[in-house]
Amino acid sequence: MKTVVKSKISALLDEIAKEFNLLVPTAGDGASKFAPYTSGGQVSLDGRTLLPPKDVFFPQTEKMYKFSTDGMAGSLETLLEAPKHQMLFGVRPCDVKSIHELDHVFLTKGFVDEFYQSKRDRTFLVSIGCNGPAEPTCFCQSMGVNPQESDAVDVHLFDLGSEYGAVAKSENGEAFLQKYASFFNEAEVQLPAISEFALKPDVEGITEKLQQMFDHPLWEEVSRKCLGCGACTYLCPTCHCFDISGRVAGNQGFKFRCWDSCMFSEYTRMAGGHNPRPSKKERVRNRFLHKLQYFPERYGDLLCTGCGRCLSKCPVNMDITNIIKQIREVELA
Amino acid sequence: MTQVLRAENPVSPLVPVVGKIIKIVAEKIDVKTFHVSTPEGEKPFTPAPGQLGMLSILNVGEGMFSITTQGPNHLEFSIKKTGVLTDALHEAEVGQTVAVRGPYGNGFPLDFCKGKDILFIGGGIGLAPVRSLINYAVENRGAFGNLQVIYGSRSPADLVFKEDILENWPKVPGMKVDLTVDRGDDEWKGNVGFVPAFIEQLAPSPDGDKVCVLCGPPIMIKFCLQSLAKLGFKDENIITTLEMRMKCGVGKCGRCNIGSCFVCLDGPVFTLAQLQKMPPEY
Amino acid sequence: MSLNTEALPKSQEVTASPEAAPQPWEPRIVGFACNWCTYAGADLAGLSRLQYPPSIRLIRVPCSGRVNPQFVIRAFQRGADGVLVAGCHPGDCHYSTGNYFTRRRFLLMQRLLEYMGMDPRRFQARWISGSEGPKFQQTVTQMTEDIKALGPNRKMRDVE
Amino acid sequence: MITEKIRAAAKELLEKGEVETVIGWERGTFWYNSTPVFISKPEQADRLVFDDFCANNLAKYLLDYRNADGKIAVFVKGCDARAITRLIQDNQVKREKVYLIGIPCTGMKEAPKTVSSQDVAGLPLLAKCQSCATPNPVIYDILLGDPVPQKEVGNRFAGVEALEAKGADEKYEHWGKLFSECIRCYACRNVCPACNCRECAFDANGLNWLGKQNNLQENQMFNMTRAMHVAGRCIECGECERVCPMGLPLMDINRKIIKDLNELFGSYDAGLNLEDRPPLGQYKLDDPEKFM
Repeated sequence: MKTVVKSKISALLDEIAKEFNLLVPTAGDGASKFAPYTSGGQVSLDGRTLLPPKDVFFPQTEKMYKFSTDGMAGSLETLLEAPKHQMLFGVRPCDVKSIHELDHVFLTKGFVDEFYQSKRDRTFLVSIGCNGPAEPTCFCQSMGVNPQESDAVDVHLFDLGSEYGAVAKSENGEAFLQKYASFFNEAEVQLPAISEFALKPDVEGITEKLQQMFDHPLWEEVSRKCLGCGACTYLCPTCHCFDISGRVAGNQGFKFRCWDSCMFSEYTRMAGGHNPRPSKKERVRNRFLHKLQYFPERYGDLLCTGCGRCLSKCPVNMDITNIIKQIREVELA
Repeated sequence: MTQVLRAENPVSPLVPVVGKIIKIVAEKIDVKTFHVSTPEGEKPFTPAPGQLGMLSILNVGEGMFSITTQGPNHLEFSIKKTGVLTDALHEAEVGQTVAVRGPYGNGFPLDFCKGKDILFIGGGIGLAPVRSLINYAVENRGAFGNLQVIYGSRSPADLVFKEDILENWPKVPGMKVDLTVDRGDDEWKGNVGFVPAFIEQLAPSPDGDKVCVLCGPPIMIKFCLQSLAKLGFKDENIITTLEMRMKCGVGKCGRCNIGSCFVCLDGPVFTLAQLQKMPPEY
Repeated sequence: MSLNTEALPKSQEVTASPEAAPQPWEPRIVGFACNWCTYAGADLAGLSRLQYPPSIRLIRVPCSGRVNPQFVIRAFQRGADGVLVAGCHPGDCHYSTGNYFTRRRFLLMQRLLEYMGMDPRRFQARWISGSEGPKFQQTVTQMTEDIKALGPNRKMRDVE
Repeated sequence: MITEKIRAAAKELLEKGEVETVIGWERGTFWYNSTPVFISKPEQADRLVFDDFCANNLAKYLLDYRNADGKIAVFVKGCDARAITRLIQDNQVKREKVYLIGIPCTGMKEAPKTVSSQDVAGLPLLAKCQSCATPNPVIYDILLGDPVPQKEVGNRFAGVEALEAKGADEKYEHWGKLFSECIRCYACRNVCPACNCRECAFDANGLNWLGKQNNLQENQMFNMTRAMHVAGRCIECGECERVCPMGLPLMDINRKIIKDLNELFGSYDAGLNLEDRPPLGQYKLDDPEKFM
């Protein structure tokens, strides 16, 4: 396997940054997130970022088209720019999985979302494996993610302690390793053992079980402590619901889409005032059923990658692993 | 019966094309029908009956509406005044620039309906989505059996599409239109009473695999379903359309889901048999 | 999201139409005027042919107490260089006590704006009665002078 | 042990049928997560705990029980009790519909870095608890345990004063940087016991009080308006700051407002006394008029 010592990574990133718009996990003053690489900046390749990388493809606010009006007349123009080729470096396997789920949503079922696709197609993915839970709240292994290795990327880096072992996962990845061959050595490597995860929710058969639990009192029970904020959905790497709204200034304006949260009361409220999900019971139920039943029914995958961000930042410790446990404990008549 | 049609848009299914209001018909005090075509006078896109269109006034907002019918060069939206966008639409005049995108949703199951007798039931503005199929059946008269429309509104003044229900449709061979109002007035000679009771009174027969297409306020639907069950209509043959808040129209933005179905993509047309398998969250 | 206040368009560019010759920058002040006193005072200033700078855009409100702190922030966002809230003198409120609440609320608001990095001179409140046309004239003139000295407001401005 | 006492108290109230629900805390995901729990059967009372991690202010949940038939029992620390006093003052909660079980509180602890070390004593107090001025509940029906002595908290406005001393541009940059981080998840609003509007202005569809774009301007609008809306009603429980996923120092804004209210209209601490009226809900004829 090709290996690169960790101390050489910043030199490698400097080189890459000459070619690509390079995004790396950054821990600055604020929350850790993927941000443009600056030489000597605060790159943080340990653990996962607080903010998931979804905004690289699906920004929190994204302009779609602009318009101008003149009395009754008007015109519009699409604002879809092809971004520069970019590299997302240091994505953890849980987040790689989440990008795969976002691909399902934005690129399949009859409609392709060009705003997402234009960025997705131009992004080179480099993942870094974990040899165990990066945070106590991690549970990716239980959600079918191999914490050590990702396949749906261009290049994967194994964490071998003092160095990374690099494997190309695509043709572009091969070319990349060729191009930067001077940074790598060839070595026999032994992958470290994966350490024990504290949280191990069992999702075997959960979709089928939930199909019979829509009216179960469990939802009333678990939703009581929810505050109805959007912290879980905004930090979730897979949550992808959005709103389309506009901004008008005089006779000019633009329409944009922005993240929205199914936990907000106005999310499903219609113009006449009717709301199909009027209280937090329905909203919490929809969130968890979407993750564990509806999405698997529609796309064949759970909409949770076990990154643990929601349960680490939820103001009231709403814990999806615990809810999964409670679902399992329910005895259906 | 899921038929997903690709939106005809140049760049993205989320970006509309510019259109123009070419005619406005005041149906009743708070309902107007807007005829929309492109600035060149063409039809923005060709929807199947029952499909939806996203209509916007650029500097106000966007909303999903059923396309109540179409002509060779235009689409028609019948819109009740309920919020910010619909208020602005009601203020608009002929010539107003709008933006449209679509068509979205599955539409009515035409192949399933063809060759069968059809009973259309509408309440209030609920006739709007049904009208797209009625007009399709009228235009393709030979492809359908007998047609019957049962339509009710609160008062004679609240009846919409008066030209169709009073003039056009009753003249179509093999087509019958029965009207009822909750409260009559001095000039009203027709039936007075709620739609469900009127259905039972008319007692249309479900024989010959008759299909019933139903749309109206939720409370009316609830009681109509009971009446239809009494008359012996099968759940598979009762078809209705649903309404949910929508933003993208292409099954991505998330909010219009009922279970794992998206109303904007897999709906808005569902049979009662399908609805019974879905969570009652609409 | 960026904090680059330098990236903001120069106010001249915003106000001037492309054909016209560049005009000297004039402040834009949004004034919330109570219907019963200040609006009448402004009316009197007009009737009396009192000259004051055309920098003020008056918005009539039923009472100075109607003015929500959000109005003030929104005005700055949308391009105001200064905001004035004006109403009846204490004791004269058409609704008896509205302006007493205004007084507390906007004393606090002004300090919060200052804490957020705004120059407090950009946000003013005044008591102007229906008979005080000259006071309205003076207030607008003075505030325009002050803001001219401060220059265009770039803070909290909506850059999009 | 306090946990035994609270279990016994809850059990007794439920067994006697005095209350329909007890709101307390239970063990969450890990030993350092204690989370709100709602107990309505006596046999569930053993789920209740009171430890060093019961940071959640439970007062907020009373808004969910505005229309409850029976009484609701709530465990209250000093800050929770102040929040409930405020809610009673705002007519959001009726005093006779709540049963308050007071618990003197020495402060809650930060979560440790790892799950394994169970050294509770070595953990620092939460920021919000370090400057707590009311460790003992100010309103209760019964008090479990003995009142704890008030700590020396020093000048709680020191941080505000340091910021005030900065130049205007420096301040603007400071806040701009922070507000740019805000993801507008509204956790601060939703956790806040002073945010008790039935419909928040920011949720009102169509009125467009706040654009949905996430940008500095709209984030400034949100954060400043939120602070103004809780002015005079903030009880300094610090929950907004604790729950902010981005770690924004929101109490620096709330405390600034409290400091100004004290300076302008006389000393006032929200939620200490049922009879007090909030400073922005009243006026004096001789209020300062400096810039009017």
